[in-house]
Amino acid sequence: MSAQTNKESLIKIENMSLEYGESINSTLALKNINLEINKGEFICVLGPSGCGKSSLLKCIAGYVKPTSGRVLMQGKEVDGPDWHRGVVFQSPTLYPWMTVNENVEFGPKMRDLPKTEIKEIREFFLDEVNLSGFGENYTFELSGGMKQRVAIARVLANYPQVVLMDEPFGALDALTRENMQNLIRNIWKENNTTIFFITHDVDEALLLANRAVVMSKQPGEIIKIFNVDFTNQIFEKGSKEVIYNEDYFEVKNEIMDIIHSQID
Amino acid sequence: MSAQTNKESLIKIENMSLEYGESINSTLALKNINLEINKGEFICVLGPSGCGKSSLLKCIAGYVKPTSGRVLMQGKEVDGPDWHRGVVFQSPTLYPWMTVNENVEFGPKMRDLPKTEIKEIREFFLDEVNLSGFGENYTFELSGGMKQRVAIARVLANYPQVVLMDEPFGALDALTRENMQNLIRNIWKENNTTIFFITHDVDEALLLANRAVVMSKQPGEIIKIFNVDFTNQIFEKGSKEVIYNEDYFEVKNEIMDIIHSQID
Amino acid sequence: SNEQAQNEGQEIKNTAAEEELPEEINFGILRVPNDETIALAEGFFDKYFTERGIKVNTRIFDSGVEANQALASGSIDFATMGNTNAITALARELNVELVWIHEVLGENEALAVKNGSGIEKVEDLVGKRIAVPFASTSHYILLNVLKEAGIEDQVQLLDMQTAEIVAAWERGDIQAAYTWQPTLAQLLKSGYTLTDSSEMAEKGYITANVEVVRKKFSEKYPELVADFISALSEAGDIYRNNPKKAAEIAGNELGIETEVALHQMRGTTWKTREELLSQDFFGTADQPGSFAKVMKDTSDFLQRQGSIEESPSQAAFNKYVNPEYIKISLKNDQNN
Amino acid sequence: MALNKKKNNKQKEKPAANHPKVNRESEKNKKTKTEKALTFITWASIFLTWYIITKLGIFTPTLLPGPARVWMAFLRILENGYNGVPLWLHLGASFKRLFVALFFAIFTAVPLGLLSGYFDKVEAVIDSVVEFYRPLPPLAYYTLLVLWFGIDDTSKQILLFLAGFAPIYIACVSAVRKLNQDFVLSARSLGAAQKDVFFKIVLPASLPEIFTGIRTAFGVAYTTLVSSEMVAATSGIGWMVLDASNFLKSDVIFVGIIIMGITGVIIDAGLRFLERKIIFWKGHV
Amino acid sequence: MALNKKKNNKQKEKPAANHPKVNRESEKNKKTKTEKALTFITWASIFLTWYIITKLGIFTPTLLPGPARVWMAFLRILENGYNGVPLWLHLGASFKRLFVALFFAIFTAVPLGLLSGYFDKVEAVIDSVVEFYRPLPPLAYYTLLVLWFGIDDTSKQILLFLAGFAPIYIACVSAVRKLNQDFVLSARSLGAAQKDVFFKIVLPASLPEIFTGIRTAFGVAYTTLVSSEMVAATSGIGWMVLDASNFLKSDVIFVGIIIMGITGVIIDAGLRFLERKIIFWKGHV
Ligand SMILES: Nc1ncnc2c1ncn2[C@@H]1O[C@H](COP(=O)(O)OP(=O)(O)OP(=O)(O)O)[C@@H](O)[C@H]1O
Ligand SMILES: Nc1ncnc2c1ncn2[C@@H]1O[C@H](COP(=O)(O)OP(=O)(O)OP(=O)(O)O)[C@@H](O)[C@H]1O
Ligand SMILES: [Mg+2]
Ligand SMILES: [Mg+2]
Repeated sequence: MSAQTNKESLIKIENMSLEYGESINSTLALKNINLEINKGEFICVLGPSGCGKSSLLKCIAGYVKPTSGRVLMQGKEVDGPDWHRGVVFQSPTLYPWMTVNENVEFGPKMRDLPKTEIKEIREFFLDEVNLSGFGENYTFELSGGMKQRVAIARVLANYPQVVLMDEPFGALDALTRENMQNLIRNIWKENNTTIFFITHDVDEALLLANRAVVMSKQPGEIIKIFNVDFTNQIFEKGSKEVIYNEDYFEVKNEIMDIIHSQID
Repeated sequence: MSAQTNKESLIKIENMSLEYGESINSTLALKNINLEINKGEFICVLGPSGCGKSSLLKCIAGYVKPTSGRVLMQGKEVDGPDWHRGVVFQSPTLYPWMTVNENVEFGPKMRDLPKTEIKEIREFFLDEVNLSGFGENYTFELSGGMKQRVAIARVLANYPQVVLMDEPFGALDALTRENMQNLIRNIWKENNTTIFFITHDVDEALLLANRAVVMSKQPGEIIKIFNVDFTNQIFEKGSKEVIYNEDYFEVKNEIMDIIHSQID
Repeated sequence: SNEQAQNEGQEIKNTAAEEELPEEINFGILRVPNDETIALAEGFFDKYFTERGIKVNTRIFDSGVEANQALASGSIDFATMGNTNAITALARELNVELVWIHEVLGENEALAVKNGSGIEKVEDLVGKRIAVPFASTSHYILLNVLKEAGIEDQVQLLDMQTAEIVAAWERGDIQAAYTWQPTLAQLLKSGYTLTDSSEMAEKGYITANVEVVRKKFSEKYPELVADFISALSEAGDIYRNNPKKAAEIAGNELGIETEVALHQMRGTTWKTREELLSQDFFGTADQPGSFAKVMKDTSDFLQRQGSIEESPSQAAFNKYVNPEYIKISLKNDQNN
Repeated sequence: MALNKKKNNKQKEKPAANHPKVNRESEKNKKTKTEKALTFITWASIFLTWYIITKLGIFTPTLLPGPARVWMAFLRILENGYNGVPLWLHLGASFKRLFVALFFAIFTAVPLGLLSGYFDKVEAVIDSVVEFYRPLPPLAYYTLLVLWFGIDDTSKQILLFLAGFAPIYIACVSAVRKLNQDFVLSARSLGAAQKDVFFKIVLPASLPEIFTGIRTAFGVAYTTLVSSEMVAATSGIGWMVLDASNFLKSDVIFVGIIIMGITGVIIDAGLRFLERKIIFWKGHV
Repeated sequence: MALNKKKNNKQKEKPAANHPKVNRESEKNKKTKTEKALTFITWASIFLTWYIITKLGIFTPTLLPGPARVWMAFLRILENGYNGVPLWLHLGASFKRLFVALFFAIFTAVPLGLLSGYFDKVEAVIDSVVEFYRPLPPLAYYTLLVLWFGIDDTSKQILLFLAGFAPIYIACVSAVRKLNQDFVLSARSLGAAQKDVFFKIVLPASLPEIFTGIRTAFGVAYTTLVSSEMVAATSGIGWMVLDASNFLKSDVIFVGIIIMGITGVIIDAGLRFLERKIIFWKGHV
């Protein structure tokens, strides 16, 4: 496992708690979360269903304001959504009344970039997700995996400081999912993106993350953070099988045990 | 891999093809399928998305009539749905206007069994899927995994000759899915049920099946059938890790290669 | 002196009116063979209005009910209606006045009963259903017929329009109805009359079709109101001199046979300007004629029925039934 | 829900992607105090404007009767009835017509609609007829109904029946079409015969849409009520308004409209209540 | 789709669990020959029964005019018009009223509805007012409209406007409520300002429901057309029927009803066509 030291801090979550609803019907979703996300990291979050993973992401994205504590981005408190923090949802929220091109151009257009630049960005990222030929298609003409690739390209086109992903491959079948994992790993490496990635699949987390955060059941707390390196190994060696070694199963079993003990 | 010889044949599919639609817009979904399902087998079907797995199941269930060829059950041609062939769908089709009890009792009631017997059967199978206390609940009060367990109990309550399952755990999260796999394996073993099980997850197939059928992309043909034994090993040794051995990865990689070559 | 002052005032108004004539006049009319229909058909209004650059618009109404709504909303200036509706107009403070009586209703409104119904006299109607268009003159007369017979609480009245009365009659749903021509004629093909409005008029229950004008209009353009009356009077003269010709004109205008039109016209009484100025009708401003009394009686009756909440005073009716315009019209004709 | 809420209570309004339905419903029931106040203020200012305008005497009472006048008219009608008939008898006459019509509409449209959805051949026979008459204005054919069925309640009820039939029929057809086919297939694989499938699966699964259809039907029939009381009625809340129109009794028209508005809202609330009780599983199919 | 089809062509009707939407639509468009024949037979027998009944002379032509008589009346009206006004002018007068009213209804109800869905406070102000007047029978308040706005086209158009406003408004509110919140959130995370979210996301995402609302509004306004032409009209297809009713010209009533039925169906088809063209992505949200 590689040491991650002296990285530049991007996002800092301090003593954050989140409660839904009022007094009687309230749910404590998150309790006392402390987490730092550094530039260039690939963080995966694991935890039993309903533990508050999505809630955590929403706090970072600025969709929900924490009940106590705070989320800082480069020292400034997060206050509502912002194009510096791109979000990829579980089911892609592509706009069906726009073509693939228009979807990808949406962010840059909103920021009033010059036309030529918008076109360049769009072409670059459509190429990045291997969809160059599909610009004029409408999104409903694409398969699930292609849709999720457009959603990723759309977020990347804004050059966000961090990409937040909430189980982005959860709805894809096993084979498409594997392709997408390779794609996102490559994009992460090549563009030196910072990624915060939620999954309920331990394998997926281990194959992608360089830090894996495991959360407790509701109210969600961070139980343990694993620094792992399998993703770099895969990237270097170009194949997945190599990493199915003892190290891998050791970490995996530990995570599984933690989660199982949570479900009981 | 265990030898499977001289088993009693239950279902026989002979030269079956299936075409959807008419002339111009027709899709050849299945081509020249030949398959025999024996009593007590756990058959898993794997294949790329859209290859015709569900279509095959529908032919066996009697929901769709093959365009050519035929499906025989104990020598008699299948002609419409029948309680001897129970079906579990991907998303559980529990009737929300009925309680869990009423859902499970539905099959026996339709067959006009005496009341006391219906009650016994219902109690037995609710116990089998660990839901004894939930009989009076409505199905929308249950979690996804619990729903799927009720659906399984409901099908088993009819004592069908074969249970057909179409990606029954596809919509569940990874952890619940594992529990359900263990449950269905136990039920299969204990009741000596015959199960025909569709999945797109190679691991799931290998962890459950004693025969794994791999299909080609559309039009779906059977490419190869693997006789495997991991499920019995897990059952005997009571743990899953033991089977992650070379044998396992060899079969898994072969299957993966076949499927990947199909997707290209 | 009083009269003189009024005349002077009239002249001042006159010149003012000459200067600024209205762009258009809106008439609400009924499709019945009366003086207004003849005047329209013969173009009698042309010389008074059209040739002076005033556009004449006519709106056809099925009943005085609609005409009242149109008056209230300011959509029309003149309206023809039954005197019961004219009472509603006053009671509802529509700010109009009654300037003309087109015809006094007589045999053209009657209580018809079906052949074979076994009804011989009004008293036999006990327990029966009688159809009548509510709020109409027929409604008023029918109520009085029943009252005179002392059976007003022992019959069931049905609120129906004329077409529906015919349909219900033919189907046998009803055996008695109080209605007017031409519907009445259709009923009488298989029925006979028990009593009619002329019989009731003899007993003092007078009904008539009248003309009301918005006061905003009549006060500003009294000459135009008088001109309107002159045109009607001219049309009435045709009927009085040659009923056949009048019926032919009205029949053509309404698309009905001359015979039918004549029959309908004969069921009513048309009065000349002079007759209308007599004590029997308008009277004078100082000595109101008996029509104001009839209106008051009718109004009181309608109030007792609950159709209107308050019956205007006799003084209000005296003012409402205004003879001035007929007078001006007569004077204008004498001057010419 | 509003998207412009102040930042500091955002979590209450933003639905989790996973639980949108539940959230929205619970939020919907929980109108904030501000919103209740706003609704109150709206109606209060409507009444105030009304009061002031009439007080200023810009319009005659015939054009616009003041609140006091309308209230007096209401009390008068409550006490003496209208046209000698007590108010509750007027309401009773109207609702009898309405409910008889809807009763027959439900008991013909539900089976026909479900059968039409179930069997294409039944649909081929019925559907185009319904589609043809449905958009027709009731007043256009009311005269024919009067000619054929007389002036009594029959023709009125048939008019209301026709108004109510189409929405229920259409809702039933669409319910069966939208039916999750797996419900039917699973039932048959559990040994259910055609009859059982129809009564135990298709019918209950269609109930939510049937109920929506009934609510729409009630609304449409209610809207047709006044038309139906145009001919040969001497009772009924619709006739009362029409008769008041004859004599330009604007205050009575207002009373009638307010009574109809309130009873309409009450009946719809009643139907919603019934729906929640009977179709407790709604939203879980 | 039918569940009782013969076994040997089952695969055509049984939708795959995975593709129910696609299947059903394509099936719906492809009516089988039998079904078309059945629809034809239905109408043919309606006409035949009509013909035979009138031929037998059981009813007077006033009660039930024969097909020939109705056809003659149609030709007469086509040639000479009705009441001296050509048929196309009657239709034109009615449709002018209808379209002016719907135009204003769309351009007020859509913004108000979307805003109501978007901002709870706007809804608190408007919603209860709409909910109150919506179930009211138009004839109940038509007299007031005539008193206030006169007997000309204004009051007719306002009546039709009110009829059309509510369905569009309600559809818009519900569209925004049903809106996938992730659309809004993702847009904001892509840098869209409130205004952009409203115009680029909320509005287009609501279009399918808005269109359904417009179709409903058209239907409701069409149903109200005859009522609106009750007062002081001398043209319009609705007035034609009412006038024919006054003189019990049953043949003209039939002509009017058939014309209204057919134009109603045609306009709805036109709206559906527009919908398919404009909202090509419908069903993919
Ligand atoms: N808008 C909301 N209002 C009230 N409670 C909520 C809301 N959103 C989430 N919750 C509750 O907060 C807890 C955490 O939910 P969250 O969606 O963050 O979990 P999760 O880890 O993402 O679950 P999953 O794995 O199922 O996606 C759950 O108990 C959930 O019911
Ligand atoms: N009712 C139908 N009508 C027409 N084509 C159909 C129908 N059902 C399935 N198909 C087509 O038949 C082929 C096989 O579909 P099927 O659903 O059997 O595949 P599958 O292997 O189950 O796919 P998945 O893994 O996505 O569930 C696909 O091309 C599909 O589009
Ligand atoms: Mg989540
Ligand atoms: Mg499938």
